[in-house]
Amino acid sequence: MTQRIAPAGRLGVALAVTATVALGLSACGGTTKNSTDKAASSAPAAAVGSSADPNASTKTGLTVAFLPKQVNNPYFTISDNGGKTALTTLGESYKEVGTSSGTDTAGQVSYVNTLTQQKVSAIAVSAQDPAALCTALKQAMSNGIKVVTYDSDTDPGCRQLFISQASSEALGRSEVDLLGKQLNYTGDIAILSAAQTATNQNTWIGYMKDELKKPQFAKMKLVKVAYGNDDAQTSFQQTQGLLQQYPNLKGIISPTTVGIKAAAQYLSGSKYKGAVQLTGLGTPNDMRAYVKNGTVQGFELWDPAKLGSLAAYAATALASGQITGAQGQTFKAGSLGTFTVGAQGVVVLGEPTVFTKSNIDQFNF
Amino acid sequence: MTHPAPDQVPVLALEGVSKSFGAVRALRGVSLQLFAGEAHALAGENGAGKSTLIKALAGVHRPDEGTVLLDGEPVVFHGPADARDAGVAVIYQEPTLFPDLSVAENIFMGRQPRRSLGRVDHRSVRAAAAELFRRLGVDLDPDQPARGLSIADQQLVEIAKALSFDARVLIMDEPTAALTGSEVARLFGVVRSLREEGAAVLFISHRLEEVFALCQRVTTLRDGAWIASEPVEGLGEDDLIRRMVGRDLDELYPKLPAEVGAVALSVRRLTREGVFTDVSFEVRSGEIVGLAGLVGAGRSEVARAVFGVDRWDGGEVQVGGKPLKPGAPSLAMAAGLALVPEDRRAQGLVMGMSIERNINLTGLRATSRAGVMNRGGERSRAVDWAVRLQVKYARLADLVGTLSGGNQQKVVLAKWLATSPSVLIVDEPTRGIDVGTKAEVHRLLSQLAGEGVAVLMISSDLPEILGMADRVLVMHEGRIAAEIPRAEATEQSVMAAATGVTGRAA
Amino acid sequence: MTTTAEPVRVAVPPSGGLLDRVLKMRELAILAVLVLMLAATQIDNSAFLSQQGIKDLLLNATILVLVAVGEAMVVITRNVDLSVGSVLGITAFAAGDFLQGGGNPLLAVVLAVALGAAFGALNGLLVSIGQVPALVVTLGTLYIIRGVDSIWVGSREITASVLPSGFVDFGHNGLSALPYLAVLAAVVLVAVAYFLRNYRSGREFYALGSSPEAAGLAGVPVRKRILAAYIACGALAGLAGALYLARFGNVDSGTGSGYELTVVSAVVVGGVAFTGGSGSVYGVALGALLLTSINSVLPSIGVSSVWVQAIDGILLLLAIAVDRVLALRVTGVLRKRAAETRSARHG
Amino acid sequence: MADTDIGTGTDSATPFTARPRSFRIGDAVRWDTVVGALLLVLLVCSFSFVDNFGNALNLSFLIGNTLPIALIALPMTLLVVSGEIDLSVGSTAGLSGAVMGALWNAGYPIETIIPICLLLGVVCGLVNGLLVTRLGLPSLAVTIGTLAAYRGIAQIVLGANSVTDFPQQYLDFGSGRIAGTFIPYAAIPWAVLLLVAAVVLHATPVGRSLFAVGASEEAARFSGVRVKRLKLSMFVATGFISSLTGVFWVLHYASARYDNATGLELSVVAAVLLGGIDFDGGKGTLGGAVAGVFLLGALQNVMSLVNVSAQSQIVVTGVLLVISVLGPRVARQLSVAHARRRTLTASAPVPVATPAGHT
Repeated sequence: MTQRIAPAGRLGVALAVTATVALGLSACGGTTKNSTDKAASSAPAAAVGSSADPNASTKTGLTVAFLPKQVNNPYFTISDNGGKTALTTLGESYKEVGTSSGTDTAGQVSYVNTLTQQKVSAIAVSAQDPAALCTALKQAMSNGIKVVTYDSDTDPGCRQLFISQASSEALGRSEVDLLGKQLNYTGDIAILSAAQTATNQNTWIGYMKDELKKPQFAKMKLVKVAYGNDDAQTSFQQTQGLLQQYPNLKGIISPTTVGIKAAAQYLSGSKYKGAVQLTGLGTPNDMRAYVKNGTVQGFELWDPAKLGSLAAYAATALASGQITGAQGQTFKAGSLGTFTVGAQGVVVLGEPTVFTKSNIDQFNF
Repeated sequence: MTHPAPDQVPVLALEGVSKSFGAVRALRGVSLQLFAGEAHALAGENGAGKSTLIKALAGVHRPDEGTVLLDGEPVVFHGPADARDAGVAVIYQEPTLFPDLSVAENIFMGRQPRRSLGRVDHRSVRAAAAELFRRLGVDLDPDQPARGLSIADQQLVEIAKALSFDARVLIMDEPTAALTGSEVARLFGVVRSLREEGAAVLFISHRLEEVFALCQRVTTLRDGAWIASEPVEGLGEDDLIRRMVGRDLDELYPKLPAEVGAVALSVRRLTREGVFTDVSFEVRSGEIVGLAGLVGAGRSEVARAVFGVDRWDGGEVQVGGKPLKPGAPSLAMAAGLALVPEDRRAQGLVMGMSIERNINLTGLRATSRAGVMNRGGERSRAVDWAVRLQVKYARLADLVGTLSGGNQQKVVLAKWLATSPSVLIVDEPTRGIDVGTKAEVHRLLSQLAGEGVAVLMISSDLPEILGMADRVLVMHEGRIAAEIPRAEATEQSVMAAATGVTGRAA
Repeated sequence: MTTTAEPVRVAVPPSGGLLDRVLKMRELAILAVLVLMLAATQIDNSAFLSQQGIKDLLLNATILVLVAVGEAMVVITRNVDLSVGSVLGITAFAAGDFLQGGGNPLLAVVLAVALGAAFGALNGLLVSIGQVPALVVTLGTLYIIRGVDSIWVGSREITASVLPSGFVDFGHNGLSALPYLAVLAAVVLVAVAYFLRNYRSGREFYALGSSPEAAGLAGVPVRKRILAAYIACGALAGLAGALYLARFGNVDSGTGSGYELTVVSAVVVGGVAFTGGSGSVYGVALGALLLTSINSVLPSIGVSSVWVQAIDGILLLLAIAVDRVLALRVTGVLRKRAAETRSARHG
Repeated sequence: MADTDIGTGTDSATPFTARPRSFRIGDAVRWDTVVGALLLVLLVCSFSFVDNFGNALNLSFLIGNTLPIALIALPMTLLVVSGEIDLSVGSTAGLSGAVMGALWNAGYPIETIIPICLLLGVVCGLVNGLLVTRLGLPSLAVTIGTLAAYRGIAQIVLGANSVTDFPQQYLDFGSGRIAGTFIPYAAIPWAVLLLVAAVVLHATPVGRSLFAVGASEEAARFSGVRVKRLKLSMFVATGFISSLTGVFWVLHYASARYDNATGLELSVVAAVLLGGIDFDGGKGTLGGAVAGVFLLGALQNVMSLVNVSAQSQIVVTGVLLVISVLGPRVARQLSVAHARRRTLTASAPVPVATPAGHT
């Protein structure tokens, strides 16, 4: 009586067969990237239903939920608190939820779903990924929830308004100009970015590269783009690597508050302090010690609190039907003044402020 | 060689000690006295309660009833460490050492001599270990790691450990099973010198000639009960056997003659480097071939290789005339081979599974239709074979671990006989089971041979080999040393071949 | 008192400390790979081994060495502690919070170590009392401590500006190429190695990992030793937390997350096997140095940091494969030698 | 007829008695029914007290978010029952997602890409399986190594970009629901796989052999079970399902990134252990594992709905994990001590302080 166990032989064979059959099937043509590459839905989703009525009264008792890229991140805490103060002045209720890691798209999607469940009036979200939230955000909008993105945008079709801190172009180009002045336009420079997949970082870097093509930057060469993944230790070691790989590096641009802080900490503790210029986007409180000890001459940022409150005003205006997100519409944002909706539903906060030794003490965020 | 005066206080003693594990009553009201300077033998069949008694003395088990007396005073050992601190040293047959640490550290672990600031004095640890080995007359390097030591050397390390804390009681559980002639002589030398220094020795061995050569007093146990304690002098070997076994031999080894058929299993020049070399033998259907030899002679390794658990480097195995591919137990089973392994608890049974599932582990495909197992078929197969082998169990779904040793062995046999093999290899079939079940197993083996099954029986129990085997093969250090037909097979002739001292007196 | 049995004298080849020789070989192998890598990088980029370069290499390794040495003590007893990353994070913030409130730096370090030891005791109690697989319990405490850390810290953050400058300078200054932190880590490393080599309880860690049953038989207090190993591991993770604060000057609620896998890799690459009872903390320190140097070598030879994680993983697989082959060969040699001596003895 | 097998010197050298395990089988079943009951209680309470938990939309979100863990929990249960573990499942999923994105950018048709990704999963499983079975390396150390290696390769393959423009009908399958019900489309293949896994584990020779190998590998080998081949195929199945989960992840979140499914392995291990699968192998049921997965999933969904912060959710998961493992063992120790005390009442009632042999 033979007793042969072919335990998982059959399982293994089954798997291989399904794979090869599917492979064969696909030989006869299939949906490829170019066969389906109709324009990604670029038009901003118009607010459902009612046309804009600019002078409709602002409703009260709305709930606006802030969903930052990462909870516990000081930059977002300041901006969301800005939104909170704006909402309380308008008599709305404020709520903040979010993931503890900056690259947990699955977590951010589940939060959007939860907010849709809780039927909040509007969501202000800083997206970790341009497309990952789309299905969830569209679901929210189809349930009548207004969606505003701030700080980091999604595909235009997945939201009604994008509150841009400053035009990406202005940011990208101004950081290069700032560094150029500090190096009087000569020497190799490098960029220390955040996560490789961070959309706003990549757009700014694009404009930086374009700016460097201009004649006055002829003698300034971008030698490397390094990624610190918005983690202090990795950014630290990346800065080290940059300086070791390019001993005669003259300047570093770090368009992320985490990156610039780590680079400054490294430079101030090494022999490169003062020899290598550092600029980029940073908060005054973080950078005050390094501006004072001469590691950093100047850097720029917008006021995150203002960004948060503008997002709050925009969301309330949408929820009260004053605007629908179409180009040209205007809405009042309390003390910030009135703002008009630009192309593709983008509302720009304004020019970034440059912080130097002289004015850094006037700011506290 | 002084005999202990009757009023002398025993160093270590047990008084009316009983111990049971669940339903199994291992010891029933046993008393035993160990006197300084005296070697005391503990005789008894497998499963008579010897090991439980040792563990009671060594503080591993707490007796359910009765007391342990140290120098006449009742004492409670909370663990092996208490017993060791009281001067009791135990040498198990397969010692438990620290494989990753050096031999010297094994000896002094937990008691290393220290120098200033409480630091371990490695130099004196090494020196003391070397001195102990010199005293034992052996050349072991103190820095040698314990991993890879032969069983004989491992035992030497345990004995050195006993010497190192000047043990007042030395308990040795079948120490000579793996030793060659000269190693046994050396061991006895050490025991004698320890006795002269006043240590009490408790010696357990199956080899009665060793009991008579070394010990002054012997206590016999049977089925967990105390039978007798008497001086060795004036005691005949047969009286001792009768006390141990309680019935005469042939009732224990009911071997019926069976007509021998064609060759069922043939092994040609089987070799596995460093383990066994050039092993050739045949087993015919209806024949019981005994495979004798010392522990570590390579018998189990040959069985594992033939059955396919281990690969072999050279040679050929044929079952029923067809060659067998190496290294695949499932192919061997398909060819009609079955192996009841040496270690029942680790190899023979899955302790965490029920009786029913253990029996069916060899017939998973047989009891399933279209790949899916059917409960009914599985249950009936298990019940059928459990009843046929008279396994005493409450419910088939009970864990096999709850059964007694004898019943567990029957479950292993049931598991393999259910595959109706043409060749059955049994490795130490009756180790650690009670006398009653032992006789049943022997009757079963003899009955199987009668039905034409070829049986290869590996055993270290000489009476079992002599009682059951039609032909006796003896292995010594990985080679077949002798082939002795049943008529000429005696304890002397087999032991001579087993210890490689062919011709010369052991 | 001589034994009556005549001693059998057979010249057995002096095997010397075979055990130690194997261990030394293992450590030398890591050292060789490390030196080779650093030399190749230096050839490619001369600024690599500059004074600043060496200082940075040592600074990067100090934190990992401390945590890996603590972890090694636990792995030697055949257990594991996955919660070290969370412990590092919470103790770093605790020290920072204390300093922010004007506490003196030395007390802050002591506080971090004590807090770490407390979490270590929690792990030790859970593992030794419940006799529960250490991986699962410490996976649980990893989550618990990380959760408590984020609830307590919230979005607060310790920045360099709030720390006393002396503390932050201590974080990156040193005597020429030798940073203070590295000296401190070296002192701790030598102390632990000395304890494991020369103290009874240290040897009992190895005994416990090599064979728990034999340890019980030899009277080793199993539960006490496991508890001690976890307390030491927690304390060292706490110390590493304080040094992290000094070195990076920036701690938030995410500090240390995911660090445990790097620590376990350093321990395994360093030659301490999961089966327990073997390996040395010096090997682990070299393993940690090797892993962190890769993070510095790659950027400086222009390889993008994308490759770092893949190389770490492959290095770990190589280390355990080499260990396994080495172990098999050593056991073979030992068995062959035992067989020779035996047959030689009574041929 | 006394027999002293248990703990005899001749059998196993260790004098420690084998832990009396008479109620282990009962104990394991008991634990996973406890988890099943907990899940039912949680669902009933949430339906009634937690507003907008019960509607179709939220339930589909719950199932959608828990599906990746539920998918990988199936092969992981079989693997843990056989006494092994695979921590590289999250990275395998990430790698298959990254390869899917890279090939899509290179213009390959999606019908070719998906089988290639599944084949890639099989290869990842093979690497783990061969290292564990042929070289005899511990599966924990191997899969920590491949966790880093596969994630690193994913980073190399896809690097900076995230691919989002997959064909709409696939995206709909990934995230859509069967009209009118709360069942996501993707739940159907999962249900099929659950059925297959349940039958394999509990009703086929393969499953019975897995339990035997987990409980005592040597005894299984001596009974003719091909242990190496069995474990290898379990690793391959885990790799295959992980890559399938990677494909589902990309379609569900409409974005292929190298860091997809980071940390998924820890959630799967937590859920499987919570479901009563014994970490040392040989015990546990698939029903328990699935109950564990959905208990964790439902708990996280409910906690977010009642605005419990993400951080405290982490604490709850950690506490549950420790209880799921400590609970049965401590309970057993109490009953063993109790049983021993009962048998000892005859003689001096002295508590036995046997040194704790560390299993």
